[in-house]
Amino acid sequence: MIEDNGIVIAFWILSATTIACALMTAAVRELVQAVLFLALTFVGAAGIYICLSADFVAVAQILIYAGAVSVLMTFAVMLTPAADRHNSETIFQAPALVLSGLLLAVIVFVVLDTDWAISDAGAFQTTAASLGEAFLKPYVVPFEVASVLLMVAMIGAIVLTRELEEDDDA
Amino acid sequence: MPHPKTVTLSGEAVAARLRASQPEAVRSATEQYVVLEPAGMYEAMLFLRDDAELDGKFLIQLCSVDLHTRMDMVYHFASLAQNHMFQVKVPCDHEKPVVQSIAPLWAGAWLQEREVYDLMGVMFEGHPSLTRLFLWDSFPGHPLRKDFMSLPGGLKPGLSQFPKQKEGQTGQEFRPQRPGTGL
Amino acid sequence: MTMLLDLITGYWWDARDLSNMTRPLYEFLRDQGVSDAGIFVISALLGTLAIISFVGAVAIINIWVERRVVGRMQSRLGPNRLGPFGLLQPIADAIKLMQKEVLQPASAPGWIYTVAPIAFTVPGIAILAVIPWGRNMVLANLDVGLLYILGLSSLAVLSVFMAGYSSNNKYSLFGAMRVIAMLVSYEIPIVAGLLGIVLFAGSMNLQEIVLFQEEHWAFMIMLQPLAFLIYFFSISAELNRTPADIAEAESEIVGGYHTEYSGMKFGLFYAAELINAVAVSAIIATLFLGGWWTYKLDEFIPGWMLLIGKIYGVYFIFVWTRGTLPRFRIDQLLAFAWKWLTPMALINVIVVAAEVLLWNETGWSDWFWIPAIIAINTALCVGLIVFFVKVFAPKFQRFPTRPRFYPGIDVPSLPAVTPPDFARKGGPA
Amino acid sequence: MPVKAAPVEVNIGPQHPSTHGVFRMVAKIDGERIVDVNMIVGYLHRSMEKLAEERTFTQNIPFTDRMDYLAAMSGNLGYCLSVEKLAGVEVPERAMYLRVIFAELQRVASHCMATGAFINDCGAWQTPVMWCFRDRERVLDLFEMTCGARLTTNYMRIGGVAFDIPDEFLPALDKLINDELPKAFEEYEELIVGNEIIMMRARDVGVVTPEVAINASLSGPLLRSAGIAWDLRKADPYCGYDRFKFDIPVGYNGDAYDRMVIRIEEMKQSLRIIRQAVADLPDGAHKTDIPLALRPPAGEAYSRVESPKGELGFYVVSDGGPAPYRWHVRAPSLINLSVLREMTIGQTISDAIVTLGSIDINVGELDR
Repeated sequence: MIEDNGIVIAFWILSATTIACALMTAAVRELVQAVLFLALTFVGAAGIYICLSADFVAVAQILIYAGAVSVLMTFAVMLTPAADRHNSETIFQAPALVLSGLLLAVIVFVVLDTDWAISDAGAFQTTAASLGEAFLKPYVVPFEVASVLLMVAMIGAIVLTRELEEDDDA
Repeated sequence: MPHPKTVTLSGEAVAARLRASQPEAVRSATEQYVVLEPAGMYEAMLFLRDDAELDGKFLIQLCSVDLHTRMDMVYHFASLAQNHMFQVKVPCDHEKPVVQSIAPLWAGAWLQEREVYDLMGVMFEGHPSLTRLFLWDSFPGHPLRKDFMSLPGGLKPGLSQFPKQKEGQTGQEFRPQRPGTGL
Repeated sequence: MTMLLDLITGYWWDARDLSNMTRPLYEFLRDQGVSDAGIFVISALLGTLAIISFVGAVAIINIWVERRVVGRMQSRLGPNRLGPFGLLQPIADAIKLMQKEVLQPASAPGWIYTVAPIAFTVPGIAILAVIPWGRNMVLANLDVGLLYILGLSSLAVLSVFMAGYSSNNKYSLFGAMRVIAMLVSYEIPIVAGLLGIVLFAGSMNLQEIVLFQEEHWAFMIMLQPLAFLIYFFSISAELNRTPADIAEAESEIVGGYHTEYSGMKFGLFYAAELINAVAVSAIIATLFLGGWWTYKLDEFIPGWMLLIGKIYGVYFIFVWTRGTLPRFRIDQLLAFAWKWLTPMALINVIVVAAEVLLWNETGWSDWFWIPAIIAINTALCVGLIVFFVKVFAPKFQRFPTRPRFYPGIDVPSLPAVTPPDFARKGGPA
Repeated sequence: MPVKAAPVEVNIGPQHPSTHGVFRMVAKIDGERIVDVNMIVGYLHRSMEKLAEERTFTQNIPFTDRMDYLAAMSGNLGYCLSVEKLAGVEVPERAMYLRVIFAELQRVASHCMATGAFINDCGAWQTPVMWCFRDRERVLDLFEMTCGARLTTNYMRIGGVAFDIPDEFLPALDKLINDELPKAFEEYEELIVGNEIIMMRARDVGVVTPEVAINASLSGPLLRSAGIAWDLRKADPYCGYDRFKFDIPVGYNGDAYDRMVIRIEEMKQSLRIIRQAVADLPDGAHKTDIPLALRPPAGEAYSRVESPKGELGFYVVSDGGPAPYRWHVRAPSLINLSVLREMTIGQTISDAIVTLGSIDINVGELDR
């Protein structure tokens, strides 16, 4: 009774927060504020994961997205040389609008089209262990491919940002 | 071999050495100091710095003295390797004092010339950034000059008599006080 | 002795485990007809209240502890006027801070500026929720407790960035940038260092980690000395404590991110710093020093008291380093994270993985493996540190720490130099 | 694609924890690197050189306290020496020894302060400063015992010193220089000299080469750190410094670390000098009687002493009147800053603070 109601209330609060923050991310003119709203969005999504008793995913969401990714984004924004730190009017507004409208349509279509069946498998006891097993047993190849991809991306970033002349600070 | 104690070179000796290479540079010389011609002072200073015997590589200090009728720039040089020092003066006009800057020769002169410009109003030709050092840019006048804020009633700057000295006293009546004795 | 133990065991007055108190509460509420869910909500609220009051008390006490201990180290007295031994000084400080006017930079984004100190305080409190205080005495027994801690501690850094960015002050922005750079670097050694513990305990649940230490009769610091050192240094960097307090570096960037804060907003930063230090001390005490378990001692002394004792032991080390060490430069600090701590932590993880694998596969008893692992890992710790110091320690041009002595003057006749170029273009722009 | 940002101007000072007074550096910073430094001084300018022209020679002594207020005795001594040179006043033996004792005590006090503040600039959280204050206070206690003042002592007089030492001074001095201070210096050495963090922070930071040091008229520990054994107490002995045995500590690299080590060694050498001076302290008058209405003959004199900051010189011109016609101070704090720009450009902002701390400026003397 109260369990169900509690979950429902929590879901609505979290959804409202997440969506509001997501909207603010797009609406706020200042990039750093947008990143901060984005971090809040991530936290809201993590809350929704907790409602789904996926505690590992929720905490990983906070650790990686809210903690690391948004920090990296702020870092990137702060390092942008001589860039206007405010969202200004650009010619890409119309295509962006069209694109996001299409995306919304696709998502709505998928949501309406899906047959939302409730699984009877029951919750995991420890999600972390199950996830680990899944990564290292059935999905080991995609997992490794993803790590190789990240490695390549990292090396590429280093090569791109490396100064050609010898830098004086070691 | 450096002297065990700093030797003050006489002005005549420095003048003689300087005249040997630049006869026009020296205006006069006394026991204490050499007076240089303002026109050729930069080359003379360069000689003072780079000469092996005079070796004035170390600029001890520079300052200026307002003598009411003219300004004197006073430079003290030393050779650390030979441990001697000597004094050089460069006179300049009182109303529009301009001398050549030695900041391109000594890095230590950079700030001191700014100080002299700030407080005495001496302009330095060739100084990289001749701006006021201590006072703000809009400060009126140069305070160390004797004619800064001319005093009313014929009073002169400086102390003409001792404090508490009355008419007819020479000032010698005042004795040193001895603490605790009431004397 | 045993009779006395039997007499108190399990009853609500058995203070060794405060969770015993919840049983009469549970029975009372059930008799009143409250449903199980209601009881859950009420007990959760009570537990949260306990944690928050602990945090409040800690913030008040630690101001006194820190000032007093540092005062002793600096050969002065510290606060000693208000109340016995100056104990009331923090309260007077708090009253003063509340009365002060809160100034806010006019052009700062207001909501970030206001939210930052609050957001900075929350993680420290929230971390304490998963700390096990006794065998049954844990507010939120999360299976991913360790990850939860890591995630929250990185959120605290984000709020520091918010404070620095919104202050609209160059010094604050410097502090914010330094914090971000430091977080990006130090998150890796922290996570990699703690991986070894997870591998040993086979769980990220903090209670499980404590139980692992109890089962194998060894503190984790013995099994993982290197991880302890890595974690201690990295977390002191994240906490902004010397030798890594570059984010607020008083002598360089005045106060860093909290330069523009005043009144109780600054007070929140000040208190949250102490709360975070205590939260981190609690993590270290739980992960490395056995938590509430201490070699049978926890049967006589309540485990939570032991834990508090350990927390303050670790906290004292934090205060000690703060009172003693100078600060690194930021590039040195980042280089230390990337070139020293990260490789060390990765080597540590590999060695631990091999050990755990062998331990599980051979099936030999703990009496062989625990001393063996302690020996191997201590040797690894010492060996790695010596190796890194020998190979990677900074080389200076020449290294005499003593000056030369001359009985008289000695000046070589140096060539005349023209002054450096700066003098030509110098002066105000 | 190198990351380049527009330089940011940051004001370090005039109100900043590490500028040792109201000194202001305007630094242009690219990231953490300093591109350009401009220094702005004068916040403490009191125009002492002008004020001195309206006061008698004796009345000017207190001004010298307030120039380098951390080394008031050295300022007193330098000024009195210059007026004595101008007026031809002889100083009794006992006064010379007392001057040496107090000048060296003042050097210990000033170097204590400089070392503590320097380590504080390296980021230690107040502890070294407090420890150094503790030892400085012990020295100031002796000043208070002798002349009643701790900071602005006004102790030296033209022709001697103001007061003879009280009876309890020598036992207290003996305890200080033979017991307390050597122990304190050992503590400093253990804590500071071998400290790896301080080495990392201060080694190869703020380097001056010997050529530039001489060209920029640097003096004091700054000059000695560049490897030049130049100390006016040896090179141009005043007050009978040639009677005492002591060594000049000289650095190798000319960096901030060397300056700090040199200061610590100089404090030890100062204790050595004080021990010899106390052992030979002659009896007799502590002061020559000069007329208070001192009218030195017209002329000029330049005399210099080795103050803790460097070469402190006084150039006095007299026109035969009761007040100096012109009085110029060669302030080491100002002249040592001549190459601050060159020393800091290219370093990080943290290093700039360390460099400034190692120069050991005193704004009272800088601005006068």
